[in-house]
Amino acid sequence: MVVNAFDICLCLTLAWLAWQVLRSHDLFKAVVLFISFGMLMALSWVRLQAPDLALAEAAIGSGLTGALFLSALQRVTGNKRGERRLDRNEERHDKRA
Amino acid sequence: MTMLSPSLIYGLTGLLLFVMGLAGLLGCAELLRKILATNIMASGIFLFLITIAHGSGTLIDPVPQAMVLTGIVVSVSSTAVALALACHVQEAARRHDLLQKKRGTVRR
Amino acid sequence: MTNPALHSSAWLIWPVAAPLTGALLTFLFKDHSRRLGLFFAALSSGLGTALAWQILGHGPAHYALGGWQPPLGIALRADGPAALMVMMTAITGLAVSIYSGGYFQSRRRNSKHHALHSAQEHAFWSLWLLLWAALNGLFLSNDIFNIYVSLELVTLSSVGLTALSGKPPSLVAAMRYLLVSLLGSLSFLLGVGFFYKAYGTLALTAIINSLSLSPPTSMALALISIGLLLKSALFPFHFWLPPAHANALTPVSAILSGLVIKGSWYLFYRFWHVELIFTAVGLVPAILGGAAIIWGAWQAFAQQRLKMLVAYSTVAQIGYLFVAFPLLAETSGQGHGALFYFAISHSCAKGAMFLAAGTFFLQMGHDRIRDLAGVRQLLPVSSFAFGLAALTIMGLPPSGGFIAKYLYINTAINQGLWWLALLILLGSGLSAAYIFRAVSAILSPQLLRIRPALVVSASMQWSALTLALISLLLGIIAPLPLALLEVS
Amino acid sequence: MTKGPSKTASALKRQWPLALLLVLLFTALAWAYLAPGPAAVGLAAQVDASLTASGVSSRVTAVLLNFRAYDTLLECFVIFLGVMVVWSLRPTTVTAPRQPQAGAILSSLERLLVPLMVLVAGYLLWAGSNQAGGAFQAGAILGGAGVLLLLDSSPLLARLPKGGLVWGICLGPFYFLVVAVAAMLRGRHFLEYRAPEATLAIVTLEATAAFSIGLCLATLFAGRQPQGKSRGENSAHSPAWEEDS
Repeated sequence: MVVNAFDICLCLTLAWLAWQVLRSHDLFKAVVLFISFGMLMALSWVRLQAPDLALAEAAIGSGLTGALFLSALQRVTGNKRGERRLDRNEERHDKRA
Repeated sequence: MTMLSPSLIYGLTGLLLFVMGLAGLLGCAELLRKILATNIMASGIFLFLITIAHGSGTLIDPVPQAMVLTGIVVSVSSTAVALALACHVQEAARRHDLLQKKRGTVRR
Repeated sequence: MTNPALHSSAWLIWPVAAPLTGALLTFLFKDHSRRLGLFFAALSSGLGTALAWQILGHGPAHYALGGWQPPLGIALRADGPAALMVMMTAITGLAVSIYSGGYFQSRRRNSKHHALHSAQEHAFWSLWLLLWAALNGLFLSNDIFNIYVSLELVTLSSVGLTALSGKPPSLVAAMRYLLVSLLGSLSFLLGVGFFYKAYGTLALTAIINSLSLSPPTSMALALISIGLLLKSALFPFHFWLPPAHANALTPVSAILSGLVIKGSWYLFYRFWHVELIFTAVGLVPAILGGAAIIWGAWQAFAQQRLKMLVAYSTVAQIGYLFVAFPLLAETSGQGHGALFYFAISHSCAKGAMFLAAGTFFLQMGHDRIRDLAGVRQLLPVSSFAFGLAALTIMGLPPSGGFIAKYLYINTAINQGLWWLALLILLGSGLSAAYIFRAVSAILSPQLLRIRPALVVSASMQWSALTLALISLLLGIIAPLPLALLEVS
Repeated sequence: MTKGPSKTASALKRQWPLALLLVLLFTALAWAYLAPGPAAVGLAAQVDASLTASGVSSRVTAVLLNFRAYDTLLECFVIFLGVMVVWSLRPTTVTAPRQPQAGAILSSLERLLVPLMVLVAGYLLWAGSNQAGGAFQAGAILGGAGVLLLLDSSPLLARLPKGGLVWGICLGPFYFLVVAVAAMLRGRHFLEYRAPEATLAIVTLEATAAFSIGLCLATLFAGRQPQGKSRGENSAHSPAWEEDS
């Protein structure tokens, strides 16, 4: 096997995606980028003749891990929203008092 | 650059991802981001291990591949634990803040 | 195997398999988790002791799992040090288990949150048994990837145990512990990859025997060492330990300080037990260890809470575990003896100390050192246990700690490492200072103003005392453990 | 590969000592990777030589479930442990069971997808013995099906008895232990099985492991122990940590 443009592109995209995951301001965006990162990782493993692993990575490493992150994110931000509501209620309460 | 084989490039990418994940783990403040960073580190290591399977011979070595499969499951398990714990930590912090706030208003 | 002295023995798998089964069963049968937990703790302890006895009688053993010899398969391997570690886990583990039985019962009796305490106890038993299995697996495994999997088991179960109390400080500590530990595991795994690339095998003894320092193998060793140092909380990496150990439930603190730390330390020992490395960077762990001794003692002295004091004392004692690495370089066996003697007596003494401190906490509702004065009248057995354990931590005769420090200083002087001997003396003085602060409060003759009813059970007091007595006894029966250590 | 370090440096402007350290680390790693050292041939040839005795023709499956089955045994316990830890974290809060908006699209998608996913999982399991696929992939697909059901708050999972869930989670590791110890009772080593009966052992091991892994993954996604009626009672006690040690 020789290196072709595809390999190099894939590697660069992987590194770029990882970078975006770490620095994007929005956590939701980071998680979505992470899922696509996992998919590309699976693609590179197909390229390295490891289809078993590509399947596992796509299903577990990218899919399920991504789902876990999304649900955790929802729980955290959902709470933030709840907190805001609680604060507002408290304020109202204070004013009335 | 004919001496470069694909496995070499992917191996280096794996190491790079490891270091980038480390940067995220040490440099980012949010817990969720730190956990994402450990996942990126793990992916980098897995990529590195898979390139080892190509090694020197023509045969592909199944042992590193089995290691990666095991590693993926271990990693998803620890990610799930970390995420659950992070949610609890943030909830605890929120409750603490609320408590402080309440105390503050009472004092006022 | 290449070494004809090794014999194959099925005893090696049982200290792992028995607690694993116990973890599953306690998880399944929620209503009987205490009885099942105690039964499997006793069983695992007995099997660990049997293994040590076997090794002492018949020499080192190995066991090819699935009948596949390495490098294709995974083998377990037990020599003297490994058997000693399994034995240490058996003793401390059994005492902590007996303590936990009474601990959860007392807590439930004195609280209105029955459901909550039952849930905690249920989770405790299955996590603890799984941790026990993973530790035994760690001590006995001879395959570096398998060690990685066992390390992850140890990490996740210790994190679960740390977070069990549910208090915000312990949750935060557990989170930090998990992140540090994950970093350590990943570093270890990358090192495993480098080793496999270089040697084409995962068998630890094969790798160590053919080790030669080249860029890839040095990198592997560095990655593995850093990973293990992170997990053992040696000085610059110690920041996560005190909050995690001090805020956990009492039996958990004893387990973390007494046993879990020793797991990664033991692995470090196995990787570094090569003369080659000492010539290159042998002094690095010793210097870090020296810093840990002084920093940990200093911090322990400044603490206001008893459990925090004991936790910082662990930071200092981890220093002793690493400071002796230069001693392993030349001499025949005294350096090893010192190192392992310190490990086992620290495990018993620190376990006893945490158990006693937790008893005070449960009885008094706090662990502020200042306000503990007079506790002796209420809890004479636990106070006595704390005092006895303190003897070992300070290294006074006739305790196990004294033997360890005597061996340390003796070996250091024989090798002309005067600074090391002085460092160990200085460390002993510092530990005497902070221990004295705690002991003088606990054993003070001051009378309690109010005498609350006793809420702790007898099993909690006596298990701590037994463990403290064992740490003392280690000073008297020194030849036996040292003989076991010689088996290799 | 000059791109990597410079990227690391550019993005961590405020933390340049850390960036510098990491650039150095990457250089060291790359150097160790490229530098000459002992290079081994790996275990491919040995795996091939023992493949017929392992009972399966897929090399990765042979390594995972026969040569290095002990790793896989422990790994089943790792994922079981994950569930245990997540369940042991006390619900300290009154907020937040997710409120899934079960749309019509999701429902019909689910009706279509879930049986399909179960079928695919079965196929992967069956294919695993001689080509790509195996217990983990099948388990992951099953877990995905479980996640879909959870997203829709399908009554299927709610109706599942809690005891059944606990037994299902334990089934995989438990069966693994049983197979391992059964081999010892027949005078062999722990986890020792050889062709021809190895095939049966491996297939049943994979099936139970896939089932439990799928269940564990779905449970991890759900995030907390299904508590039925006792839940209200537990969350009412949330500040209990304030009183005890």
